[in-house]
Amino acid sequence: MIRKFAAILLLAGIASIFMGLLFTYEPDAELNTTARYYAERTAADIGATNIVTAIVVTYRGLDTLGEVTVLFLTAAIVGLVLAHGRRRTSDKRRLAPVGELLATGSRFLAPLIILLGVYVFANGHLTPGGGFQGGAIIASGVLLILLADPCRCLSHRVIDTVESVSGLFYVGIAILGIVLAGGFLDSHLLPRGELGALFSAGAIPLIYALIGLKVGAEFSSILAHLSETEEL
Amino acid sequence: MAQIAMAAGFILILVGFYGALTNRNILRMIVAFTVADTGVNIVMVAVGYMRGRTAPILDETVPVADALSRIIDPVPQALVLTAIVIGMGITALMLAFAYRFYEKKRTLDITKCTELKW
Amino acid sequence: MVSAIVIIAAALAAEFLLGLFSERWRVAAYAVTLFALGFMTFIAAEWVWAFAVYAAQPVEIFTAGVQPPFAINLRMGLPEAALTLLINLTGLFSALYLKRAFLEKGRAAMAVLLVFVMAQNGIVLTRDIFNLFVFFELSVIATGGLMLLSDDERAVAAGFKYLIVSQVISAFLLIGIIFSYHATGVLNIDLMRPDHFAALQAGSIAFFLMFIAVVAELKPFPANGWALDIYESAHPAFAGLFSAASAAATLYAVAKLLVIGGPSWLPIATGIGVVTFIAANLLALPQRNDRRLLGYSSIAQIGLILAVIGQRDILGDSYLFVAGGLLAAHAAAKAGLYWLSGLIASRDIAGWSALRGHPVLIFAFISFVALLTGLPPFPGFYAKWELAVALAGNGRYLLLAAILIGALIEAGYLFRWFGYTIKRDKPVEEISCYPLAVTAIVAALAAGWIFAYLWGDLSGHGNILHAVPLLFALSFLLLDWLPAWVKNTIAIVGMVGYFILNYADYDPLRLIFAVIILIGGPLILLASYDAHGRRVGFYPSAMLMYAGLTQLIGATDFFSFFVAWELLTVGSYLLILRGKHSEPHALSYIIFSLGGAFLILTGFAIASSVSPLPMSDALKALTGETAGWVFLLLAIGFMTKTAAIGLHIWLPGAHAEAETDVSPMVSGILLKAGLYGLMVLMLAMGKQSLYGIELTHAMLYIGALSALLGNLMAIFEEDAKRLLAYSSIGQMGYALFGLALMNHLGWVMAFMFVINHYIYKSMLFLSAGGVAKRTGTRLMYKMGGLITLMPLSFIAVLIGIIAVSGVPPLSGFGGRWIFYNAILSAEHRLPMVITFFSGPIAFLYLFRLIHTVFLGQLKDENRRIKEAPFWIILPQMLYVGLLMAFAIVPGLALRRVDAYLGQFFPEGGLNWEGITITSQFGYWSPVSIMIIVCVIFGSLFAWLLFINRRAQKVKQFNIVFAAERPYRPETTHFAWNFFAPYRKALGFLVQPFVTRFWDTVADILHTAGDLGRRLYTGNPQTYALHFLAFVVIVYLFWTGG
Amino acid sequence: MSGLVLALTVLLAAAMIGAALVAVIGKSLPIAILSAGLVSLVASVLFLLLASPDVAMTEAAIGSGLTTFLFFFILGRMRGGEHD
Repeated sequence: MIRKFAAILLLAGIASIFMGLLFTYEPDAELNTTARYYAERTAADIGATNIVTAIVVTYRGLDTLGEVTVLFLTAAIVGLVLAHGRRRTSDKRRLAPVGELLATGSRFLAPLIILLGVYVFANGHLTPGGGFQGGAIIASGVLLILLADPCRCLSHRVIDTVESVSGLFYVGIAILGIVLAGGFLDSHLLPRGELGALFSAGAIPLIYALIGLKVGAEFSSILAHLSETEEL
Repeated sequence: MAQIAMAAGFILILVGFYGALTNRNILRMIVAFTVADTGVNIVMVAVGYMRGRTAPILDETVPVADALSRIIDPVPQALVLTAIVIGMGITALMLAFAYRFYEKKRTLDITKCTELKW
Repeated sequence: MVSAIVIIAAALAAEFLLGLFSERWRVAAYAVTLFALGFMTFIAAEWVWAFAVYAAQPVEIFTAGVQPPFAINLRMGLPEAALTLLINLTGLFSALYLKRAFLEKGRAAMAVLLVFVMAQNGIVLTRDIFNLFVFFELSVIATGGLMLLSDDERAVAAGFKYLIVSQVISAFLLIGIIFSYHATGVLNIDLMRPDHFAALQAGSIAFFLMFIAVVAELKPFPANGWALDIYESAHPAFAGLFSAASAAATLYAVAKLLVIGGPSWLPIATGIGVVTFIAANLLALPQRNDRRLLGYSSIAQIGLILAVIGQRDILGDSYLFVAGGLLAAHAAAKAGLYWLSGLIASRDIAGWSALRGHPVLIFAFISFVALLTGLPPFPGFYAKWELAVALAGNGRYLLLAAILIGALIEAGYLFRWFGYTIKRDKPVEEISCYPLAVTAIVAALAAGWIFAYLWGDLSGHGNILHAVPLLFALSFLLLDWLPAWVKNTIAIVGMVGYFILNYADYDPLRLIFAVIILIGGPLILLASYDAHGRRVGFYPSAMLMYAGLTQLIGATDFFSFFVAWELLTVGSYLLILRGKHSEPHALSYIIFSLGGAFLILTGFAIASSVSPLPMSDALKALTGETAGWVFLLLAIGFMTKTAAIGLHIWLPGAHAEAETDVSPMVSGILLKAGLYGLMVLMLAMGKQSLYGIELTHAMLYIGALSALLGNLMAIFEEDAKRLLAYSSIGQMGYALFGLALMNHLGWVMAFMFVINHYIYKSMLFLSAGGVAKRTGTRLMYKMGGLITLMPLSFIAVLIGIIAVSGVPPLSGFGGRWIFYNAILSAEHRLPMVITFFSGPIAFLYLFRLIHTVFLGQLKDENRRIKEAPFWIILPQMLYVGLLMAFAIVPGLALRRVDAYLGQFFPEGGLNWEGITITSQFGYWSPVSIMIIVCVIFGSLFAWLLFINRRAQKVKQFNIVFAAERPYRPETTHFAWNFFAPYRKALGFLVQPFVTRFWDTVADILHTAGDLGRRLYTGNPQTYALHFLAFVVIVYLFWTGG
Repeated sequence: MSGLVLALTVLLAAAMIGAALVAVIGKSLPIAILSAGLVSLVASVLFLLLASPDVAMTEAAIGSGLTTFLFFFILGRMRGGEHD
């Protein structure tokens, strides 16, 4: 009870701070310095039509690299946390196999879902969506496989390899940016291409594809780790 | 409109915090945190919104030349993308910790993890 | 030069590469990890080298080939290079330490460590606030992950708590960032300006949120419960890394933020820092768990550094030197201490006594403690000095006082811990000398000393480590494997040699002290030949004390004086701690000494901020109220060392429990340091008054009361060495009284006491020590009749007490004679009367030394004892000779002093013609007095022998068995409670009021700490609430202020 | 048009807050998890209104999709834990 009271009291204090923000907030009438630069220069400099993608992959690429690392780290730690209590596979209770319909359906659907994911990240520089969304969609494909066939042990080896190789390529491209272009993560490694084309915007599609693969692998890895836990 | 969304975001944050700080069940705490995270994301996007403009994607309706006057600020969106993914990562991690906690104690009561204190 | 971003890229590449390794190739994965960390360290080191040696310009690193603020940029300058080097190096050694855990947990754990280290690098390097957020999140998650490396099952819960609290923190950070972006239009730190935030209220709230969230990562009080749980349960290698590296990175982030916030935020940072510093230290007091204690201390140190960053407005450019010094010291010490804790099985601080028998580790431990408490020659000392001068110079006395009080509490628990380590029973379980762990600890130790050297070179005061006496003392660390007698010879030769080389440079006042220290010291060291074996640790400590004393009398500026003061304090503390039962006494000694030292520091800081002149000139130049305050601070500080009444409670135990040859050093020599300080002070400043009270007048009373009460306490003492110790309080009271008279004769008398006290107190302590060594006890009623068995000791004691009590013909009488002359010319009657009466009281206790110890009935158990060992007797006999010489020709030493004092007190000097000494009231002829006394004594003695020639010797028998055996046998002994009647009359004067007062202070602090730490319930929700409360409180302060 | 969008915004905001309250205060844990997913889902519609399709997609896929799945995954492993 005291805790609830204290929480309410303190949150009231926080609320008053938030109100200070809310009531003095005035939307910008014009784009500010940073946004103006992006609006004016992205198409010409980077060659991506989706400005958010250009920011995420190139201008603020270091954030994204960090973000990918967050997922990588999370997957690794989830593995560590759960590895502790996991028993050997032989002890695993065999679950009743799911219905034929579901198994077949998922076998049919999963590749399509994964394909959709690939589509989303491949077009990230043109349309909404990109590596993260695509990665999440790929992971949901993997999820489907896991749900349809709980006994199937997803190969960690494959997931880890995809994750590591795409990560290494990502870092490699980033460093190539220092050597060949204007700096770390500069997407001008590859030609800018024609605005709006699939193969345009320099290295962005490549990087976003790598991000998509990596994120997909990381989400899948988290899911696979969780799916291998014992029921308590 | 931005203000309404922003107010809703702030309320979600407060509601989420309230839930996270008063529920004793760990899973409920984590659920409450995801609500608060959503609230933060809404506030961030709302800050970048500009009335009467469209998404920062250049296409037939928004030619390059008009971009300056037609699109909204893309930066908050880019930041929110990062924030969402990080939030998801932390949620997954907390869930794994919760599982480990339950495995050891057979309870999800947060008040039972006070061996370390003072 | 490799670009700094490669540090981050290398870590990322390595961790992704680890994913390709099969779980079976753990050793290879470990090698990759080490290689990556080594490479990162190398890059950072290369940059440090470039900035430090070639004075390179800071480099901006653009990502994406675009200028900021449109893309993220990093910066590599000297601070960044130094911090990344610190972080990566700590990371590298932690990884070495963690080898076992890594090989057990696999490559994922190694990847997490790499991410952690990378994130800290990123926090330091980035100039973009959202990027800062990303690295913070990485750091949080990696911390949660690294908690899994611990063997402690509770670690998982601690990591979870951190995740929960950081969820709340990061929500605030994100909102702060987005509104800051809205207010400024950029995310780049360098392009945000304070006026951006000041213009809009929303902007300033946004900054507030950002600031408070980043500060929360510094574990401010009270929002720090989670951090303590992490510190307590983490793997020690990681706890060290967490304490050193993440604190360094986060502090730098706060410093970056404060630049954009503008000066109005600095006081808030200082406030948070100081409150955290004091609170964490207070809560640490009742702590027994070593790692949690270190956690509290970490939090406190970080708070202190935050406070220093908040004082950037007055520190100017030197803030990097001060904050950097504190940070470097903190990092080396905390990493080292946590790594040490990994070797020890017990989690109780007393369990650290397992370290005994490993001199290198003990040396590492005391070095770490010294690093943390800011003792010379470590960087924290320079930082403390600069900070104190800046604070005093700008009138921020309250802040200075708060910081010093916090530092004193911290020193209290750290030295208590060290005392436990040296003195408590060794646990059964040996330490595990895991080679990689020991490597890491030695690296931290080396880093601490390298920092000491670096900061010495960077400071404007000259490097402490260049002082010859200190180097001489430190060289004994390397010689400690030699047998004791070899080291003793080296020590004696060194000290005498130093005196011969330098004696011409001393003025008469200093010469007296130099002789006592550099010739008197070796004389006492003769007794140390009695020790056998290697006597590990004795010589470094003793020489440190002598080095401090030597540097003290050579010091001409405030800084070097204070350095010397601290050195001699530490050295003597270590020396006193060697005694068998001296643990609590050594602790109270070091606490009082450091407290006194802090007062001196404050006084010096005020004085040197007023005038840049050398010490005495600067003191002279002070005027008005400042002068009064400086005088007061310094006088109290020095009187702590002379154990003036009220500040004396450390002395009896410390002097009595010390080893046989240490007691004379700390009593005969060390006490003079306080007198020397007082003399320097009073010669420079003369009479000062504050609020209408003349301070020297107050000192007269203190001196008189010390003389009276010190002597009174001595008469009720059963323990021979404690008796002598109390007597020192009285003797120092006389000297203080003499100085406070502020006339010529008073000062001559004080000098007389300086010399006399050295001689007879050294001699008596040696005799008492020799007797105690033979009889196995220091309680006088257990001795008796030793005159025939220990005749030489008897002679020494006899001569000693004649000298002390001031009866003719020995030099004590000379002292009295000058004293009576001095008070005749002074105007204050009451203190004079008090002092006058304490003379006869001295005789009461001195009499017991002869009567109870050497006369009377010999105890059965003592029948077979022999005279004290040769090496203990030898110096005593030399002292007897000295006393005789000094009694006959006091002018030998005093003449020049007298003449020298004439500069300061032109009137009332003595006339030293021929063999008589003439004052305005009469004359004193030492030689004729000696002859007269000898004739009287000789004839009386001959007559006694004559009438007792037929006296029959009677065997004595034990009366104890005549009736019932008493419950406490000593109560039947005639010498027990010898002065019981006086106790009835005067006992009220010696009630331990002062002891009770200080005990109460300690109790209150302890209780406050014990109650306060209950704030940390262990429940993460409570911790999150603490954070919210912290936010609201700071917000209220900010808006209200 | 603008009025309609405004009304829709208010409606979405109200729905979110309602769902959030259910998620935080409601009795049943599975419903709480679903409500939290619903908050995310409604938020992603709101993001669309706020002209942020990228964020909307991400929130829908990650915030309401994957996260909810994760919760149920874990919840499924801890039968009985929900009642603490």
